[in-house]
Amino acid sequence: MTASDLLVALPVLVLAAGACLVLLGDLLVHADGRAWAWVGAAFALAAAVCTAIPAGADAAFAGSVRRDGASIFVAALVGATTAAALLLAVGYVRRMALPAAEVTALTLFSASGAVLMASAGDLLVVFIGLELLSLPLYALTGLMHAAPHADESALKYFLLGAAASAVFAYGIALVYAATGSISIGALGGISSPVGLAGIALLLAGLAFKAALVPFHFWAPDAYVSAPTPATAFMAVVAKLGAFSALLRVGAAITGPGAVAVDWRASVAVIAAVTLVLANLAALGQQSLKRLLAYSSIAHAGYIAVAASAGVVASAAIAFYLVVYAALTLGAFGIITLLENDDPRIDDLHGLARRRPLLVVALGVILLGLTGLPPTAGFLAKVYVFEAAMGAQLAWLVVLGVLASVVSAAYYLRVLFACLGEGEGEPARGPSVGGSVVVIAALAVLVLGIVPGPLLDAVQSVRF
Amino acid sequence: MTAEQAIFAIAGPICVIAAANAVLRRDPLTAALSLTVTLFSLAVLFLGLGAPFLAGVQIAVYAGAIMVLLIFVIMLLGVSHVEMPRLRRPALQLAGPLIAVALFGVLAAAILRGGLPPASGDTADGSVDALADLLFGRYTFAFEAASVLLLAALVAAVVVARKRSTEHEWPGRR
Amino acid sequence: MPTEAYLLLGALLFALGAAGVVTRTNALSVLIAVELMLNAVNLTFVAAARRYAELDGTVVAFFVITVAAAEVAVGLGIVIDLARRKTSVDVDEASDLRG
Amino acid sequence: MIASALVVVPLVAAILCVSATRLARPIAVVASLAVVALALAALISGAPTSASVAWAGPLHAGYSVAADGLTVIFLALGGVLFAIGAAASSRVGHRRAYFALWCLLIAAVDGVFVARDLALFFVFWEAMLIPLAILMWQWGGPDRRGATLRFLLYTMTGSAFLLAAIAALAASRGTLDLAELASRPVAASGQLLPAMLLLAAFVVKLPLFPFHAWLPRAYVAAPIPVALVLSGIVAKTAVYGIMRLCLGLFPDGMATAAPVLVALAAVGTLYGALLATRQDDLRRFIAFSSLSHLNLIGLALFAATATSLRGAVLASVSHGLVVAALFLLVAMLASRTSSFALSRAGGLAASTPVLAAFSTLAIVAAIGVPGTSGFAGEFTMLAGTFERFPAAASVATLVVILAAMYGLGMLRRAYHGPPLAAGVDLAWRERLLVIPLLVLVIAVGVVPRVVSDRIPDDTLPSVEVTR
Amino acid sequence: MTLALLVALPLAGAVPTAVAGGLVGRRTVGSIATLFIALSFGAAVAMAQAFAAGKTQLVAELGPWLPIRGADLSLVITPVTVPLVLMVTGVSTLIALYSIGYLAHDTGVRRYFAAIDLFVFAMLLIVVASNLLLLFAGWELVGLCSYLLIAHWRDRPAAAAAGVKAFVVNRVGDAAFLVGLFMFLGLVNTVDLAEITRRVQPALQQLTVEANAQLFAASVLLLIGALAKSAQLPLHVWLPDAMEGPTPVSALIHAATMVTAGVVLLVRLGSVLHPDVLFGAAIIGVITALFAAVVALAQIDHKRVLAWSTISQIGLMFVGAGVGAAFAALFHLIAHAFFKAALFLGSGSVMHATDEELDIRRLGGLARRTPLTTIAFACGAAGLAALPPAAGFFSKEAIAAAVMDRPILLVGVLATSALSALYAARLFALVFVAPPSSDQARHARESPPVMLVPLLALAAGALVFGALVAGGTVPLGVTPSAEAPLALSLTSAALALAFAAAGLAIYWRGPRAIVPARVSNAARAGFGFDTLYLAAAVIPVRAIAQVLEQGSEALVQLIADLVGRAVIAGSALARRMQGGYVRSYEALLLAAAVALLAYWSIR
Repeated sequence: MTASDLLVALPVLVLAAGACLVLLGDLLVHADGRAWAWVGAAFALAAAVCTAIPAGADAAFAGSVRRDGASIFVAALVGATTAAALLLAVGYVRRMALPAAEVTALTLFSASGAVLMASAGDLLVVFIGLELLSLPLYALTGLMHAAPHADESALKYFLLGAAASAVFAYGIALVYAATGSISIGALGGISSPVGLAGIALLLAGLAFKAALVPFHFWAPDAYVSAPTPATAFMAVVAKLGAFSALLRVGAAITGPGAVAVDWRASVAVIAAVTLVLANLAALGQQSLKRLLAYSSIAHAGYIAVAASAGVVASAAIAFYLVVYAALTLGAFGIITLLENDDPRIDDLHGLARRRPLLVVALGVILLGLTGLPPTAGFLAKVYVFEAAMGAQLAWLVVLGVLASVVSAAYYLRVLFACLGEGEGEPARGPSVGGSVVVIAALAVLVLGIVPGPLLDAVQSVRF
Repeated sequence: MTAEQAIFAIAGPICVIAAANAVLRRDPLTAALSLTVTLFSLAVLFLGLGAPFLAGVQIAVYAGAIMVLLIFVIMLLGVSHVEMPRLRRPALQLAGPLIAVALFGVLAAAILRGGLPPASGDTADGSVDALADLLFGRYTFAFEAASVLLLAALVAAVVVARKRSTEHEWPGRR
Repeated sequence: MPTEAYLLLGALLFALGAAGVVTRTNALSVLIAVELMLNAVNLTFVAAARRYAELDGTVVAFFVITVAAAEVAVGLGIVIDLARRKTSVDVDEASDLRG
Repeated sequence: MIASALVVVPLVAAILCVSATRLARPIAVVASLAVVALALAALISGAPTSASVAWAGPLHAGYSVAADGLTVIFLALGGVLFAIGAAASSRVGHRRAYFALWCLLIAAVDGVFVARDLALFFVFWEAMLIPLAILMWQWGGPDRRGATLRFLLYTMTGSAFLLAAIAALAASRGTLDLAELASRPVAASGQLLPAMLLLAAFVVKLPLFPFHAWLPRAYVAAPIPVALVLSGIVAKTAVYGIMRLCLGLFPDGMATAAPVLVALAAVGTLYGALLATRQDDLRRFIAFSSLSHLNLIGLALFAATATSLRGAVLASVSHGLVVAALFLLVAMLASRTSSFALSRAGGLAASTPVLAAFSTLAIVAAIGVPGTSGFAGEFTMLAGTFERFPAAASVATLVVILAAMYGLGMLRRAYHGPPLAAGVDLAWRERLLVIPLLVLVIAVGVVPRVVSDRIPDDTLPSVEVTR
Repeated sequence: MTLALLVALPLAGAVPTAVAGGLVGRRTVGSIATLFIALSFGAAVAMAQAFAAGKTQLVAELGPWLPIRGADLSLVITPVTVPLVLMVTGVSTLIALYSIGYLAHDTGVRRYFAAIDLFVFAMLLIVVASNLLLLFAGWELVGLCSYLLIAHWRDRPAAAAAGVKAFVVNRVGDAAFLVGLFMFLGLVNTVDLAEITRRVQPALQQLTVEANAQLFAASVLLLIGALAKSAQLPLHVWLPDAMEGPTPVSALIHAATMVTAGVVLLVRLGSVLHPDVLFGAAIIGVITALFAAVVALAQIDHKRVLAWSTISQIGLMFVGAGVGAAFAALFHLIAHAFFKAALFLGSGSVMHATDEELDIRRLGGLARRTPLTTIAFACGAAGLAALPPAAGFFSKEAIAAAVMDRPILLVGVLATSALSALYAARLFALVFVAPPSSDQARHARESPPVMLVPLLALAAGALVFGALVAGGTVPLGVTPSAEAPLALSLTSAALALAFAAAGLAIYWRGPRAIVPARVSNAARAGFGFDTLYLAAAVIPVRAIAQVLEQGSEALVQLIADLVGRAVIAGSALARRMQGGYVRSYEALLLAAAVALLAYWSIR
């Protein structure tokens, strides 16, 4: 173990250390719950910032961890997202009387798992990262004892997640059986049926974490029941982890014959099914949170569209992920600012009158989610579609654009609901969460108008 | 017949039968006990495969710790949680076996079509030393990560199962 | 014994576990079925490690056991929470969230 | 510079509107007139209007704007209509929001016309939707919800294909700059698909028969000023799009599809006119007569001869002015009879002679009597279309008969006969809204070359069809 | 310059009349409007003098108009069109003057005179446009003015309906005209008349089969336009109804000027149109002439008698124009303008005198109460009946002379003349001579001078114009093609005199039925053309519109709805997948994994 080893793994270490320190601190110091969220956010931010420190090596721990454009990107984005989610939680944990330190620690653990998945050099670390990502999320889902169905959601999430983990692990086992190696690079030479079966199971396991249809069933329930900041967190960070692993696996599959093509075709089919089903399901939702849950599944579908174009779409995916993170944080962030933690869409009536600024922010975010200009959501979609078109996936692009029409129906329904006549909610003063939401909305807008710097930055991302 | 073949011939069927029993029993306690049998027979198979230390861990940690915990919880929650005897959601009861058959069929086909790289002639040094070298050498990071995972799991389990002293009024929709 | 025999045995265990996951309604029974699947994974790892005269597979099996332990811990926590609130650990009764 | 200013000025106005309740309407009017002034300045000064800034390079998208003659024609029309529409929005609630959205709509429409990059075009194209939709949703009539959703989703479906086409072009051509795309044309055999994908957005917005399902509902549900700009200028973005993008980039693809498109447009022309004869609701009447006119414009566009395209531009200007006048007049009529139903009017000429006179003039222009802009456009379009598609042009010419039926039929039912309804005649405030439009209608009818000579030659097919 | 003024003055009169007419009194409005037309007449006279002094052509280029070759705002006047211009402006001036009196108590004077001025402008445009497009502009505008003026009395539903009908039927012709125009444009790529003539005429001899067919088709279409505008069979149905308008309007538009635009067109395009089509025009003309004459005989409404008579007389002009006798056609056109305008104004005077009584069976004996009107009407009737030496005699003779070598046409023309004499006599007898049969007739009073002066002026024209032209005093710009043989002159004079005398004799004592009621009723109804069109065109169009609205439009909407509903149904289906049972999720998840496995490992 050398200094450069530690530097390579630094983001993970910072996150995990942060989690431990928060746990320890909670035992030793009797502080206001909100403080722990602040501390956690600071650690998450530090993890994001420390990606900028040059490590002097591309890999560490005998190849278990690696550091490249993609892992730096994911670590930075996970760190930033986690920080933002924890800031959303500052007011929320108090209002809901949640155990702040535990929530913070679990969030940080989970974040470290996601970074681990992105920077893993072998499938074992991917698997451990996956578990490290998931287990805290099961707990976070079941945390809101006061919410009506937290227990049910947690149970479902856990049971499905456990089965999916087993499937993923079995995939690793079969790949190992076929190649004698658990390194990701070993996937390249696979041609035997056993190895191919393993790849298929890896895809299934990762698709589960990415909440792609038909592996998505946990997501709506979990998103609704989890504390809303945690929902925002899991909607972004779990996908970040899952997609980076998915893309790394995909990038490694360069085997003979049509294996690489098959991989992309499988992802494309999953993407197509996801786009259709998720958007359709979102259309009929009454609960805003559940609607956003399906919407995030749909967005996973769009990312998968790019993923099916292969590793050349890395920059497009990275850009999409950044925009998606901002949108998701903004959208769920707005819910944290409402009185009602699980508002029906109809409950939003009158919001425009009572809280105009909030509705403007929501409007920007909804436009971004729909993929309408001048938000960054638009550019993100265009980027993804261009990537898919470059891979001759015209049919998938057409499906994607049509699906986004359906999505417009439900997003705009939300926006229009805010404009409707109704009681609305009382106005509230500025809050930390409010700032996060405003920043997210501004980011969505500014990135749509001045995307240059981010676009330049993501060019270095290659999964 | 080598020793390994003998082990396989004896432990293999036991393992499968116990596993089937674990899956088919409505009573979780019986299922858990059957699973324990499976775990033991797997440990025997591990022995045959030249992984004695893992066999030990399988018995000590898996059967010894995990299963005990499981059975403890089953007892804690009471035997009243035996599944209802009537057949519920028949489509799913049918789907289970079907999926299992399909899964096994596809996997067996893949396995039997071979194509695996040739087996290495020699046997690995399965000693604890060698294992330790790997575990604290190449797999240091995974090892540490696994420790974080256990800590996280601990916290998660505590958080989710902890009894709230005051039930907070949830402001959402019911 | 050829590796394939162990792989087949693993596949059979995995399939049985999968069947259990779908058919069992007691949450703890489902958990047991998942354990079965993880054991199939381990068997496969160990058999493959033997085939290639490596220890890596065996080491991975350790990690799988670790992960299984962690999962069980969290799972049991969730089940206990469920049992406390629903006075039942029947997964079919936890079916209020839909659509 | 000027091209950018055309977008920026309304944007600034939108911000100003938000901050000034009382001045919101004047601001919106001034912003609209500023657009006219800027557009004309761009034309007259001859100074370079274009601007090009890097925007989203990896997406092959750039910020590139310019204002040529064609742009200016549409912008000037838009400015006039927006100004009159804003001036006509006298009694709206939530003024700040209304006029801010109004200004945003101006900015988006301006952007569509000045964009010289496909992605940027799409940005503005979609940006039009949201202010329009909110204006309809919040300030519209009883059916506003359904109508807005129908309009939104319908047009977005069309735009979806446009987006797909843009993605495909970016991926295959490596640029979305219109000039660059045009300078390296796609092989003729590969033009059909992209042309049709682009066209999908435009046929819905136009709308070409039978893609008009949103039209009657939207016209009825939208507040009158919004309906006015919706029909008057927003529909013209489709005309512009077909000219600039479909015909500009994929002339061969369009030529391949032309027989089918021309047939649809010819049918649509008569279809709209026939349905217009049966409408009782005056807004639906305008909707179907517009459908007829817009399909005729489509016919000319698809025929794509130099003459027919000149005619299409003329007709776009004409229809914009006329439909605006009609909407205003219909609203004024409705304010007298408390209903948009034709059956509730009747013999109004006796009590409101000026309204009747204005309406007559507007209808006369709508049915294309010489001396009005309507004729200039209609004749030029049909003459140009006849060069290439004589049968379709001949069939479409029958619309002059049907137009007379529905136009004069409407006048007869509303204003002639024994007085069933009565009201005060137009106040000067109302007259001043309509008079500029009518004056322009006549002016364009008498000197249409003022408009048609502004169309740059590079937007017209280089080889004239001669037989 | 004069030419531009000639056309611009009436337009200039229309604008202030329409815009600012409300600021001055009714009479002033009329005077101003009339003044502008009179000024235009002055310009025409000035030009006529220039032509008399030897000028052969006047051109005014006012700039470009439409972006089509030759479609400029340019005017041309030639010796042929000079008399037409004089007639149009002159008759218009008189009729406008008359209208001041006739509409003294009307509230809509302002728009009336605006429309009259606009009409004169448009009519002049038809005559002096130098290209087909500008001609068409005038062509449509006269139609518009016709609509506006027919529907002048807006509270009368019948007037509104008649106006719409007139415009719509005219538009049928206009549509044909347009397509014809497009075909010409395709043939020679210009709409400039001089150029068309230059390019088509020499080519007429050596046309290819295809070009021949195109020219034929184009000519037919233009002819249809002319038929509609000039109310010839089968597009004549609008003219009788157009009598709903004020009588001066009928005199100006529906007798003297607009309806003869078709003849003007044929004359101006005579050298361009396909010869076969031109001859077809003659055939249609003669059929129309006879048909309308018969119908006119059966009318009981004096304005309608005149309306049908107009149709009939224009038929004669078509005969002339169709056989290439431009002189005859124009001669009759102008002569007809005089006598028919006189008749209509006389008719108007009668109505003015009798509280708008239209039924000739309820009139009679007016000769005593309204002597000046009677004299004027008699002059007009003489012209119509072609009694020598009234104008109609010479002009009809000229037409007959032109068709001497075509016996069928000749017979038709003569028969029409005879019938004209008969119904003219009938009308005169019933209205002025027969014993009065109603209070209105008994208490009729003479019209004011402002009406009588133009009336008498026109009557004078109707009386002497023919002789002036025949005698060569007034040149018509074209030379007569054939000199009428004496025998023909005598025959036609005899026929006219005989039938006129018969008519007077029969109806001297009042209305009398000389044919079975069924026949006369059928004739009175125009032999059912209205019914035919109702059944063959109007009802089908309405039915189609209804079918479209309730069928296809509903379908378009339904499809949009169905797409929406399908999506919503899909949504329900997608949500049903999320059934709430974790075991089914597990099953689906594992099944999907098995599917992936199968795809990947079995190949």
